[in-house]
Amino acid sequence: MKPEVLKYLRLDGRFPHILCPGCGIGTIMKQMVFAFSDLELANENICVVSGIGCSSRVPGYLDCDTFHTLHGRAIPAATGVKLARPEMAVIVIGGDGDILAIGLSHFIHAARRNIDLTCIIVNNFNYGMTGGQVSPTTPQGSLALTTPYKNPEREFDIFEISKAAGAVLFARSTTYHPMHLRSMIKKAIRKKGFSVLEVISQCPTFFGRINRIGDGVKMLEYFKERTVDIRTLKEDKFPEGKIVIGVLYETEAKEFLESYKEAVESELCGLR
Amino acid sequence: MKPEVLKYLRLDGRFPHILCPGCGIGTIMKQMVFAFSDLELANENICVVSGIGCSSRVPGYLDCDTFHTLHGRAIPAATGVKLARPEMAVIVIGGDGDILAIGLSHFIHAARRNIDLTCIIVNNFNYGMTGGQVSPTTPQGSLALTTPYKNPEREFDIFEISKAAGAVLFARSTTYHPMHLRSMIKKAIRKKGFSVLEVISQCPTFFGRINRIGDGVKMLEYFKERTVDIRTLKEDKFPEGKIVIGVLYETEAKEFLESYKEAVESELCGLR
Amino acid sequence: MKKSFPKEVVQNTKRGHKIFIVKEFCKSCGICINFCPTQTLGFGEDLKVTVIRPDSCIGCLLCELLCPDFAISVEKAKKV
Amino acid sequence: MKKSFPKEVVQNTKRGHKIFIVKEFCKSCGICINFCPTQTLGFGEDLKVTVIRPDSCIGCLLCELLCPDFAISVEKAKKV
Amino acid sequence: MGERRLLSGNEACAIAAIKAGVRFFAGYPITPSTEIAEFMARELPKHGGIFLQMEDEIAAINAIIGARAAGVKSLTATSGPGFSLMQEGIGYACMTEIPTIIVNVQRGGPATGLPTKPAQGDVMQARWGTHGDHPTVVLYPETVEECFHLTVKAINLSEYLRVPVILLMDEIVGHMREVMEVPETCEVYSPRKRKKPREEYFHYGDETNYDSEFASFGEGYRIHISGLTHRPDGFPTNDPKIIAWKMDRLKRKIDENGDLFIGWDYEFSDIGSEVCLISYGSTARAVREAKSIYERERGKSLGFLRFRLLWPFSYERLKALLRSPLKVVVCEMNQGQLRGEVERAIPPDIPVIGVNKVDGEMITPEEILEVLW
Amino acid sequence: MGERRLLSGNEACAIAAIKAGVRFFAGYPITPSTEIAEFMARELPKHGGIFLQMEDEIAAINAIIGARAAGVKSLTATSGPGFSLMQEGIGYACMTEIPTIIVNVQRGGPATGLPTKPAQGDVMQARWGTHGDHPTVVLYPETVEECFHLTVKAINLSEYLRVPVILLMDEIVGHMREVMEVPETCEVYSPRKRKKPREEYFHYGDETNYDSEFASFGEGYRIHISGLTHRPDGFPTNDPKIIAWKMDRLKRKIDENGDLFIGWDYEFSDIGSEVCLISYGSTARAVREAKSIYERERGKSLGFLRFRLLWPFSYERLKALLRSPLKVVVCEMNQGQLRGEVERAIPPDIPVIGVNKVDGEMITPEEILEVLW
Amino acid sequence: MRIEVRLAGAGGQGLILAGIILAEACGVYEGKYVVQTQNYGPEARGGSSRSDVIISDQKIFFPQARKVDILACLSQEAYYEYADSLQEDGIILLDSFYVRDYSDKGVIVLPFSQTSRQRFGRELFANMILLGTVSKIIFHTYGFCSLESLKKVIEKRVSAQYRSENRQALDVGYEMEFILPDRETGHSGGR
Amino acid sequence: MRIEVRLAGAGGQGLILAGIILAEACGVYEGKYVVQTQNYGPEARGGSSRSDVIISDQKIFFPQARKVDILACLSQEAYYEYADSLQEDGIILLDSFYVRDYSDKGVIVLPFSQTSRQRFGRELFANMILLGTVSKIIFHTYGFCSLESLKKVIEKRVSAQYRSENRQALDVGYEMEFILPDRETGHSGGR
Ligand SMILES: Cc1ncc(C[n+]2csc(CCOP(=O)(O)OP(=O)(O)O)c2C)c(N)n1
Ligand SMILES: Cc1ncc(C[n+]2csc(CCOP(=O)(O)OP(=O)(O)O)c2C)c(N)n1
Ligand code: SF4
Ligand code: SF4
Ligand code: SF4
Ligand code: SF4
Ligand code: SF4
Ligand code: SF4
Ligand SMILES: [Mg+2]
Ligand SMILES: [Mg+2]
Repeated sequence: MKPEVLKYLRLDGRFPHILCPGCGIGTIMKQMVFAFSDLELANENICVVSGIGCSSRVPGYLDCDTFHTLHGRAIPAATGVKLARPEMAVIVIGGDGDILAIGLSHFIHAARRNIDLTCIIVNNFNYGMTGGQVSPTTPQGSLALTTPYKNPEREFDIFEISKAAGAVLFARSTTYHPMHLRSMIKKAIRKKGFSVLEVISQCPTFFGRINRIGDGVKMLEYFKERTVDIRTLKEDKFPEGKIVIGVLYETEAKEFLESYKEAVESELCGLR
Repeated sequence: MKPEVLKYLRLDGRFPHILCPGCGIGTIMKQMVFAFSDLELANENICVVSGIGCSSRVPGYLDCDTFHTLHGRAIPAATGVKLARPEMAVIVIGGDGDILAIGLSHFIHAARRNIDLTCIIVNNFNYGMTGGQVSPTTPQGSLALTTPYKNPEREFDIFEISKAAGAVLFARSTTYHPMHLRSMIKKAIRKKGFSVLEVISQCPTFFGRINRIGDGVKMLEYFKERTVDIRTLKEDKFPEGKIVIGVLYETEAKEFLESYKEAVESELCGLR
Repeated sequence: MKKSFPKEVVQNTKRGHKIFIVKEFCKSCGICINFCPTQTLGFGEDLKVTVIRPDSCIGCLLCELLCPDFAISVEKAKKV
Repeated sequence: MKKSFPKEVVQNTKRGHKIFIVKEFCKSCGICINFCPTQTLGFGEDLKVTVIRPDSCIGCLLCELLCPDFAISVEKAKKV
Repeated sequence: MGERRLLSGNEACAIAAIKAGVRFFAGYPITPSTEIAEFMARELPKHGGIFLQMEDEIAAINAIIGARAAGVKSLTATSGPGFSLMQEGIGYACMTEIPTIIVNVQRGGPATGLPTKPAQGDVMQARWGTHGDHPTVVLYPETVEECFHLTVKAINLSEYLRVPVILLMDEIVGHMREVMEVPETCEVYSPRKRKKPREEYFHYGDETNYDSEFASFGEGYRIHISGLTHRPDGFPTNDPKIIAWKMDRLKRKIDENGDLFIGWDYEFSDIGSEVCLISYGSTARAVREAKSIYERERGKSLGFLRFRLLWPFSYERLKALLRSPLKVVVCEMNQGQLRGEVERAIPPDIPVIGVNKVDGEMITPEEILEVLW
Repeated sequence: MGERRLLSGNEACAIAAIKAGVRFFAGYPITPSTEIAEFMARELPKHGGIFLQMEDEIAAINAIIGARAAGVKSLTATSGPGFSLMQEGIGYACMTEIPTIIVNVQRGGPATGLPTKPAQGDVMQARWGTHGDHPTVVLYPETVEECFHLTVKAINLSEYLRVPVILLMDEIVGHMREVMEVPETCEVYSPRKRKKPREEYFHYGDETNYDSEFASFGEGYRIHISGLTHRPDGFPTNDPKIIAWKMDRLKRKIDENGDLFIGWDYEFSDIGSEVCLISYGSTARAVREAKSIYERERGKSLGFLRFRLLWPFSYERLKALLRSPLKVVVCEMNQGQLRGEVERAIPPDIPVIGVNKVDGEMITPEEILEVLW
Repeated sequence: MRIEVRLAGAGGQGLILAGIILAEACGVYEGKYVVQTQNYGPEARGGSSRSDVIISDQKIFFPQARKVDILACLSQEAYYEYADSLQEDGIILLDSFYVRDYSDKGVIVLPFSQTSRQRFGRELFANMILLGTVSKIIFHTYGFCSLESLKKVIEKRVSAQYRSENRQALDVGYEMEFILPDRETGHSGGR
Repeated sequence: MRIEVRLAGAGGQGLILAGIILAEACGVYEGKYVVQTQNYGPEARGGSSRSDVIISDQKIFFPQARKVDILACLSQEAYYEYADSLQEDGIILLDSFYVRDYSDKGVIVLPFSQTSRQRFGRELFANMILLGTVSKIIFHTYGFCSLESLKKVIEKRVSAQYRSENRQALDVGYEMEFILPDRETGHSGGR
């Protein structure tokens, strides 16, 4: 691999990473470093923040400032980092459990405040780290270790939630579409304000096995079959049962720090 | 007042209630008991659950089972109650801070699960109980004790969030529209599944005073001027800067317990 | 629990509507007074609500509906 | 921090594309093998990935892009 | 006669809970407790119960509080990070006197720490983790069989005293598998006296004993439950006398019911020996091994004392039991948490030393013997 | 010379924080601490700092941890319920050695309890509230002026030891207003040694002392901070030796830096008297009043000892100081939390009694005198 | 010299602010030791509230008033709750409108709220009128706590928009006429 | 009689299940005291994992193996990590495919994973093949731990779909031929 890319990896004996054979998280990690390289980000200027989970192990392999916080708390921690160091690109990566279950409130409020973060949600449809329990994105009717009678709960539409919360960009990609994934990561990082990227990823060890989809290869094929690129969609509505990839939503809104500074300045100047 | 209504109040010396002069929460409480009466609910069959805040003081005045839980935790506590006593009408009432700040994640997940609760959010645009701090619904640019330079954060659209989360009904009313409010409360209680009612309410002591809107009277006039009934709307889009009241959204979805029982039964029968 | 609603001051109005006021509950917020379409209500000496124009009440119930404190209610005259 | 990427096994292919494999990183998931459009790759004796048909590689990079373990990469032949 | 089964401590705990009447479980997965949730997810529906994986541990503790307030016995299970998050809710259960069971299968801490490694670092937190003065009952099993029996005990104590009861376990106890005979049924506490009629009922009214049934939501009592400091009828108060009454009531639950704990709070043997080894949980198994090696090799006996009940701590009884000349060795997988309490309990002329280990491994018999040679 | 101002304890704390370099506050309103947040919301922007009201206390503690990890001194303020919610985050700060300041202006507990009433019920929680063994530093002021000075001290200790420091206050201390001279500037700790270059830098490398600057995000050190038990370079490990090293490191921070606390950890007078009254926080003011009444009326002196530092508790020094014949009276607005530690510290022949009150009112001088007559 | 002043009434009557102004005037501008404390009901408001100010030449230990020298009550409940806290020869100031039921030992009844309504159209300034009266009593009895000091504090503490009305209210209070109760018979009256 | 068995390898090789089956067979069906424990890496997976089973006639105190009698390693890392835990005259079973580097004292090298691949098309059953072999050793040395007991457990623990393959794998393992190492020279070999 090219040094321009390798320079973003911690190569002092941390690899091979701890993720399972065929797990999609490694693919996401790889496209993150390619995106860093394409964007020519200085290592010193990146801070990658995560909570707890398999997906949250990514920062440990990246050669920049990295912050492995508590389960669910990556976003408030990243908010602190961003406000302390506005010049850094602060990127949050975490699982569907980490960000959408225990961390959901933080996710939504950071979006509402429009904190200038890039939030990558690794959606593998279950809790990988703890062994395949149900998550907010486990499709209704799927199996998980804590839904042995099939999940009776409806799964989240991360897109709808993100949009309603006030994210300025929502994009989706999958681990089967690495080049697309890379371009979505770049888009999300470049976007000022709270941007969300959902990456559909395979957890062959649990979700794939428990639901008899199969190993990494089978799961990628499964993604491949179900994916539709938004640019090829004719209608306004998203087709049922498909994974629509691309930028599903984008808007402009003032980022928090800017709003904060403006508010303070306009009042404080008035006082003086 | 009529005994059919009074029977839902705890009249053993708890009144006058502790709410401030002109506060809208009392009006909501009153319409709740009228709604109970109209629906002919048995006192024994109602459980009203709240968190902490001025709005969360309502249960203490109602003559039924009442549950004043922790700040933000009314919804999980109510979930426990509902699953233990499915035959009871379980009604959550709480403030914008209680339900949408500290309790947001519970709110959204209960909606996603479609727990059969009625959730009344008293939106007074600030934290009343603690003295007028900013809340997730404080309009951007408004004053609060913790946003002395005007709120730089965008406020929530509770409707969008509720809908994205999976609520089966979203309605809005105001304390200026008591009869409308009553009918919305009834609608929300009758609806099977997770239904949300946002009630715009005045906090003259803090939000009204800090933002120089004025006392209870002035605030009600303010609501009156800005309200539009959804039934009178011609277009699809909601007008900017208006309070749109009525049922903004309704859909059908299987309530949690039903889905749970179905899932379990279909699998367990298969096993036997 | 023993139920007892505090003593209400009853005021009959010209059109036969009865207005009940619970002084101990009234917090003098002025809402009923302000939104009564007929200016029937006002503050008394004690700064609590009172009926000042018994002639005009039309029994619209607005005062009862808007009072946040369960301090005023109206019994409409029976139609004969 | 000393940077060092583990030794890579280099395999030249007929069309001039170079395939680099880091055996220690390969977890034998089979993804590269399965999605290689030209069946260039396969498992070796050690159950790790290896080039089995050096003739066919078209340098499409798919294997590199899809490998979750940084175990395979491809240097495309320079166009002359 | 029950069935002989190979079970892990986590499984035994879950089975016991169902046998003791638990019909609601709300939880959030966390190593090394997750098997309890997974077991409940499978088994509860077969008994008409409900399993719910919540969005976090805070939701879990509040949901079980809600379910029990509405009359259904409930339990949750977690580990350190989740236990920390549950503290506010545990305090709420204390204040409102709602019986609840919290199983904490400890891992190495603080923070995320060592998710898969054994530790006993939450002993003091289990006593003092929530804000404000509050009663605490904490049990700690050593074997798989005891996981079963102490779970039943925890549930019964919780119902009788109307307090949350914490079952502390450690990764070893939770994951270790042993064969046990699972009893068909177990003794389940049910209150002796019936509730008063609604007119005479006070939710916190029973002053002199705790064997009276209290009302739950849905029974027509129209009760009010609040986390604000309250009067006997449940409604909030600022009256210093009533506040003092309430706080005292919470304290007396434990102080006045000491005999509930006697007889099983700890076990001991050979206490007249020169040295007494004190321990609890899986560490006691290393101590037993050390004792048997020592006695075999040295031909002298070694005192052994193991706690099943950590809180309320048996200060008085320990003081009466341990008399000089004696040397006490407290073995625990933390930096000396229970040793502090032992020191407080016994006369200062009895030297107390600790065998402490916090490296993610069990204390071995050899490490204990080392301080004895 | 500073300006004389009438300030509440909460305000004095906030002013001190800004003077000591705090530039980030994330919090969540809660009585009786809210004035700190409100003050920060107004004042921080004037000093280029940022105030953020978060969605809850969990977000607040994690945000200040994040900001400090990125180099900006940070503080949050809360009360019991919020303090309980912050426990997991506090443990994270302990584990990752990120300096943070948590102000807990206590209210009556447990649960929602008595939001507007004074209490001192979180003393033990401040020590043991999070899971796992962990270091703790807890300060407790008595006057408005001391709210200022102990806030500065808390920040400096936190920076030096790389630990979260808890400033306990109570409703009285927080809301009471007194006149104090606000110094223009205050002594702010800044590390003596410069950081090593990146190649040689270990984030948890400095073994023998704590006066070396550590790196923050954004300084080019590419550090890794994790709540998993880690190696000196910050990366997780399961190696028992390294785990033991890390846990020991956390413990030694406190054990080996005892002299940091000497001289101000407590104050005392007339310690040779028959009786010694021990107290802290606002209760000490009642004790002082009682002492002056007693001495006036009885013509004999009364010993007085007041803690500014609750944790680490000065067991050894207290033991050396308090010698029989003596009677000790510990006055506190809880059910006897610090009394337990005092008893543990001093010889058992010194009788210790408690004046305890948990009814939402301050202990009065008369109530103290009552036990002395 | 040690004076304990207790200002009591309903939440929202501004008595906490009045206590603060009194404390700051005496503490910052007249060099006394002062401690101000308050007590209020559930969370931030409601119920009866009190604001205590202790003023002394010496360091003040116990911060709450225990033997009140001057007790002012702007509500009936406050009177019921705090009348007992007055020391033997203390002075009680009562609002003529809100406090109707009292035993008249040492009582000065003055129309604080009514005057505010009359002079300023609303009750908002009753607290400052009261404070003017309190300052007069202190000044006359102990020789400190001048109107000037109070006004200096108003300059700092009150937002510009209300300053002049607050100053006026202080003056109005200061000018209210009444007779200090005869410490023997304990009776007095204001008008 | 007390036997300590340690099954070690990589996460995902099914050794925990193998340990459980061994423990249940001996504990429930052959009346022994048993304790089974395990040790794994970060959270639920990854790294090397081990499953210890102690089988005894007497109550077992310390639950982890300390002087392993039978050590089976299905990965090189596991061998490196646990080889030392073997007691003097203990037996080591190694997978011929995954473990290449070992010192050959007391070592039996057998093709567990390769046989699984050959016989069943995947490695999934290597754990049961190994268990068959372990049971044979125990049976021959101590006279208990029959294949029947193991198969009874499989009936209970393994989902219907995999039962027959698991049973077959046990048989295959049981039938593998090897020579128990000569306790003096310590050398042996399998094929
Ligand atoms: C407070 C707390 N609760 C629970 C856990 C246990 N835990 C660790 S990771 C995880 C969920 C992982 O799922 P997800 O976020 O989807 O990440 P994945 O492993 O699937 O990538 C849980 C529940 C924890 N570490 N902390
Ligand atoms: C854990 C916790 N944090 C903070 C508080 C303090 N608190 C009480 S009520 C409240 C917010 C009230 O606002 P809202 O929910 O909007 O209700 P309102 O009073 O406006 O009706 C807060 C922050 C608390 N009681 N518990
Ligand atoms: S458990 Fe699932 S998500 Fe986690 S590393 Fe393995 S395959 Fe990936
Ligand atoms: S503070 Fe506001 S919300 Fe609370 S009772 Fe008063 S007016 Fe109502
Ligand atoms: S019923 Fe209508 S008209 Fe009569 S007093 Fe009330 S508001 Fe006025
Ligand atoms: S609305 Fe109610 S409380 Fe307000 S003035 Fe009228 S009667 Fe009184
Ligand atoms: S570059 Fe393309 S063709 Fe060549 S080996 Fe990789 S996937 Fe196959
Ligand atoms: S995709 Fe990577 S890890 Fe998987 S087999 Fe190919 S080289 Fe090995
Ligand atoms: Mg996941
Ligand atoms: Mg509100």
